[in-house]
Amino acid sequence: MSIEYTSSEMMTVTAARALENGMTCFVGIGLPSEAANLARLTHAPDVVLIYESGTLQTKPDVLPLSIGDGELAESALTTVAVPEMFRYWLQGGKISVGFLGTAQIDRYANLNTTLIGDYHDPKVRLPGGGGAPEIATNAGEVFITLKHSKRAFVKDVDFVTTLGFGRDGKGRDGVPNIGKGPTRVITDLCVMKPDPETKELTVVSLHPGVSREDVIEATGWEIRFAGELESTPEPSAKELDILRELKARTERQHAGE
Amino acid sequence: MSIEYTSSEMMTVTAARALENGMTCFVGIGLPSEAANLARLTHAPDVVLIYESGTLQTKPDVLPLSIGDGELAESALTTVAVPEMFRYWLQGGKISVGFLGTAQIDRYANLNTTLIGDYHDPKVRLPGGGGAPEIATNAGEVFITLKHSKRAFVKDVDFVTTLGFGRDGKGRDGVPNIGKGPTRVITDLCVMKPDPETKELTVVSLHPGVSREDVIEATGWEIRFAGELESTPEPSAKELDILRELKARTERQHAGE
Amino acid sequence: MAEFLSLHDAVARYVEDGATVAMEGFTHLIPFAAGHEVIRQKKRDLTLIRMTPDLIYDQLIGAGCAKKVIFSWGGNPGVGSLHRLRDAVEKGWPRRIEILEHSHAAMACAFEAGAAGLPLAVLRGYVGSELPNVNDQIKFIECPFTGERLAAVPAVRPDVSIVHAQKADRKGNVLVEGIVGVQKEAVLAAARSIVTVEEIVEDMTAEPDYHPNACIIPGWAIDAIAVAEKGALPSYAHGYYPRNNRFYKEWDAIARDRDAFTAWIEENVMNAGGNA
Amino acid sequence: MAEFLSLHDAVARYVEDGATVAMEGFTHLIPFAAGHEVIRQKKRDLTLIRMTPDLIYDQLIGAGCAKKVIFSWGGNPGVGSLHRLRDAVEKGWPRRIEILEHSHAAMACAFEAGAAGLPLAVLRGYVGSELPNVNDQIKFIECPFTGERLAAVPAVRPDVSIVHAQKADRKGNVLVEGIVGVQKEAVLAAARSIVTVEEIVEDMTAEPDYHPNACIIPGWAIDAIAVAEKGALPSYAHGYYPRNNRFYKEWDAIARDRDAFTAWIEENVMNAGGNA
Repeated sequence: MSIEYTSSEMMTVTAARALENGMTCFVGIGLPSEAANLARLTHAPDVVLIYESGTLQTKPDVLPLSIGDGELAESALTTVAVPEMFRYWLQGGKISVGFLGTAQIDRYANLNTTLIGDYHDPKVRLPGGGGAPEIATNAGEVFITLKHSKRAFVKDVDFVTTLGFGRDGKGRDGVPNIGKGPTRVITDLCVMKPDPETKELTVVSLHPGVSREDVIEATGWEIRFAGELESTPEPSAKELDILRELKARTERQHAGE
Repeated sequence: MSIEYTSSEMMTVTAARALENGMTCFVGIGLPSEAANLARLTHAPDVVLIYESGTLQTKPDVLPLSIGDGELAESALTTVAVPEMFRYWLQGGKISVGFLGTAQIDRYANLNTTLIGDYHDPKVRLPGGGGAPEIATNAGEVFITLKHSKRAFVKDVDFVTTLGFGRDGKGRDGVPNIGKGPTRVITDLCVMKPDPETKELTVVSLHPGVSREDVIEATGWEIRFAGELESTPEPSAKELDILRELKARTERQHAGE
Repeated sequence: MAEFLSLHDAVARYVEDGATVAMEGFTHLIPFAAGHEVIRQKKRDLTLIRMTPDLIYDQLIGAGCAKKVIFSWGGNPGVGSLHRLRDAVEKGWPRRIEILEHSHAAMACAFEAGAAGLPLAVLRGYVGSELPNVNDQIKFIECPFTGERLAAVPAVRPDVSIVHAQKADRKGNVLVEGIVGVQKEAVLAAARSIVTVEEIVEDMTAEPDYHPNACIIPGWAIDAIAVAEKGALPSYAHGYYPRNNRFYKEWDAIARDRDAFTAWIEENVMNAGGNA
Repeated sequence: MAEFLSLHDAVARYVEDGATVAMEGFTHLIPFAAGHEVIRQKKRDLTLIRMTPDLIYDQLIGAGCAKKVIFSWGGNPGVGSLHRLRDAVEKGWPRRIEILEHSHAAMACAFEAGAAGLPLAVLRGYVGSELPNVNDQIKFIECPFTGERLAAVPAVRPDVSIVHAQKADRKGNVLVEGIVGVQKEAVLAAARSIVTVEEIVEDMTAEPDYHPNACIIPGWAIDAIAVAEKGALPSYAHGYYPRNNRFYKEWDAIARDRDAFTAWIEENVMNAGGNA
């Protein structure tokens, strides 16, 4: 292929492709927001984007820096109070997919955004749970996107802020009214899915130019690979154009006061 | 006095006078609504009228026929959803007085708007509780207004739809977060208040031209009279004018399609 | 995703015999046209939920559509009783119906809980009322923080909710304005929903009276939209037409008498095609 | 009943040392001017409640006003950490603070419950999360109808809530528009409330953009109103001015360093009179 792209762009495009037209997506800030808006601007014009700030069905022209930027309200179908957002729209079962980032993730796709170290004597204090704990259980399914590194992909998270499949992979078993949980994790190296039985995250697709060793080296546990390992399709020129324009627009806007 | 007025007008004017400027009043339809709007148009221009349809601080030009007439929304400060009305405004403790009518009332000011006779084989099926059960307990205090008759004023109501002071007068004792309950009952014959000790309704004021016997005859229990029985002040010409204009405007409007 | 259907087709597809149906509209925007369509299609054994059953449920009950009514205030507002409801409860005509009654606060909270996907609503309610004696769906729980006794009622989760609204746009987004009642909650709480509207506009957000916090239900949260012009009459539609108070008063005489009622239904509903 | 006060007087009267204070605004309409006034008046030992403590709470914490923070997401949105919050939690500078953390869903429900006068909020939450292990205010109850295990958290009931809004009218009625967050809930849940506004208009219902279902908090539900033009900067006010994203990014460097932070507070808050 003659198209050049970065591993970040590969990640964002792959994450965007996970969203389908007509899905209602509860969007986390940062990488998920970038991917969700790329999806909306490319193959999924009718994907419904919902931000926890209460903005329903929003179509921002630039990426929001915060979860409640003015752009989100101005381009929304309507904006509701935050309690309503969490009660009627998320807990009420109207969200097909929650799209999350995280600081740490473990082999059972549990997410830690609370802290590194011990809770009462933290090495690093992280921002906390935010919307994630209930997005992860009340949305129909969950997509996760983050950069691959040994610091982020750990065998056991220091703290389960947000349920993937629990510390033993059985955290959702027998729980009533709970979503399917994480169905895919998209990184800058690969795509992972939970094993249908054990729920352990398994690499199902490697991005072009990425080797098994690259993934093994960037993962903090003995990562497994699917029997039939796929190669992630490359970004198209159109996807890259739209993504780059989106990011350039965003940068220009956020640089101003 | 040379001013002529009916006993209904006497009742409405007396009920209106119970409301003070600055009170927030949760208004029941019918007689309470008439009295509350008369208060607003006379001595209490800043009384805040709230109807369970969600209309906050409404100033209807004509009396509503239903609790949710267009007039109420059009003259309101804002209109909120019905769950919000009951949760934030009533249960949230923002209402100083609930103003209620009733079909039956007993000596402890319990109200019955459910049915006459036995619940499972009713003689007369009434409309039901509506907002009253929680208005009576969540508002700071309750005013009640209805026409005096033996059918309405019974020793024991057939059914306690709405708590006054319970079947033994002790229904509010020790209940946390509960309002004072009925503090006055205004009829076309007199004003009653609960005895400070027993909570039994006691006549504290007779309307002009009404005798003790009139009240006794129209009450279904051995009604007590306060030691110092007052005479209810008569309506003023201004109050009567405004009330009559209000009713005339209302009639004209409701007669049209 | 909202599909644009005729009112006939929407009711035929989503209102099944035996279903639990909520037709909401707190005095305002009552879905009369849809109710009449339910009567015309002779739906039976419905459990009808509504905070304030007024004329529309009186008509459905008198026409024999209901087996049970869940409500909190059943009357002809400002006029008097619902005679068809009373006749069914007191005399079993045209059939005996079961009733389950709440207070408004509890019903409103139950709709809210239904929209919020919860199994129950918790409220400071029913204190000293005898309604819990006759409604086994009212329970009490203890607050684990304060020990306070609070009422609990099951969430309302209808099979289908039907509401009327001012307008929808081409994407099926619906605006409800003025007295919004529990309509949004009814739609969100239901497995299926039908919304009748006065008119269809191109794009809700491009309307001249668009407001960023307007009560708009997105098209993807609705199943069917049907145009029913004046579909709330004799109730009213804020910004479109006023309430026909005279009809509400006239209804008292019509509904008092079984024959008068039956004749009225025949003439104004059964033989009115889709125009009633 | 809302009284019109200067921001100085409102804070002096209603924010007492040791009070529980909620300053709300979900990214939008953050009451920075009021927060700075609290810092200037050297309020101490505050329990600060806020779903998303961002720069304003970083400043209050760094200035030594807080003894405890109750929150659900504490970061500089899109930028990174709150360094003053981290320094207080990790190193105890300028004093050790206690934290109590929730999820957004729980905090939002807790504000809602506070506004609704309830002692608790019930939600389907915290399933599988370890937050209940470190927050003893998270309990679980059993639904009396379905047996489902549901989370319960205490309602938020601050001593005083402070929010910023677009405008108030002469009667003290306040309009909040755009991303309304939990501001209305914060005001209604609190024993006392201060609302800062961009401007005062004559009569809210006569404004050209008046809307029947606008988010308006009546004057009689508010204690004090203070005009604070641009009072939400560097956050924004829908319809008035945009967010100063650049400052949010610059804050990262300022807050990383104790001295830089202290100098910034001196210059921009302590010595800025009522203008910061």
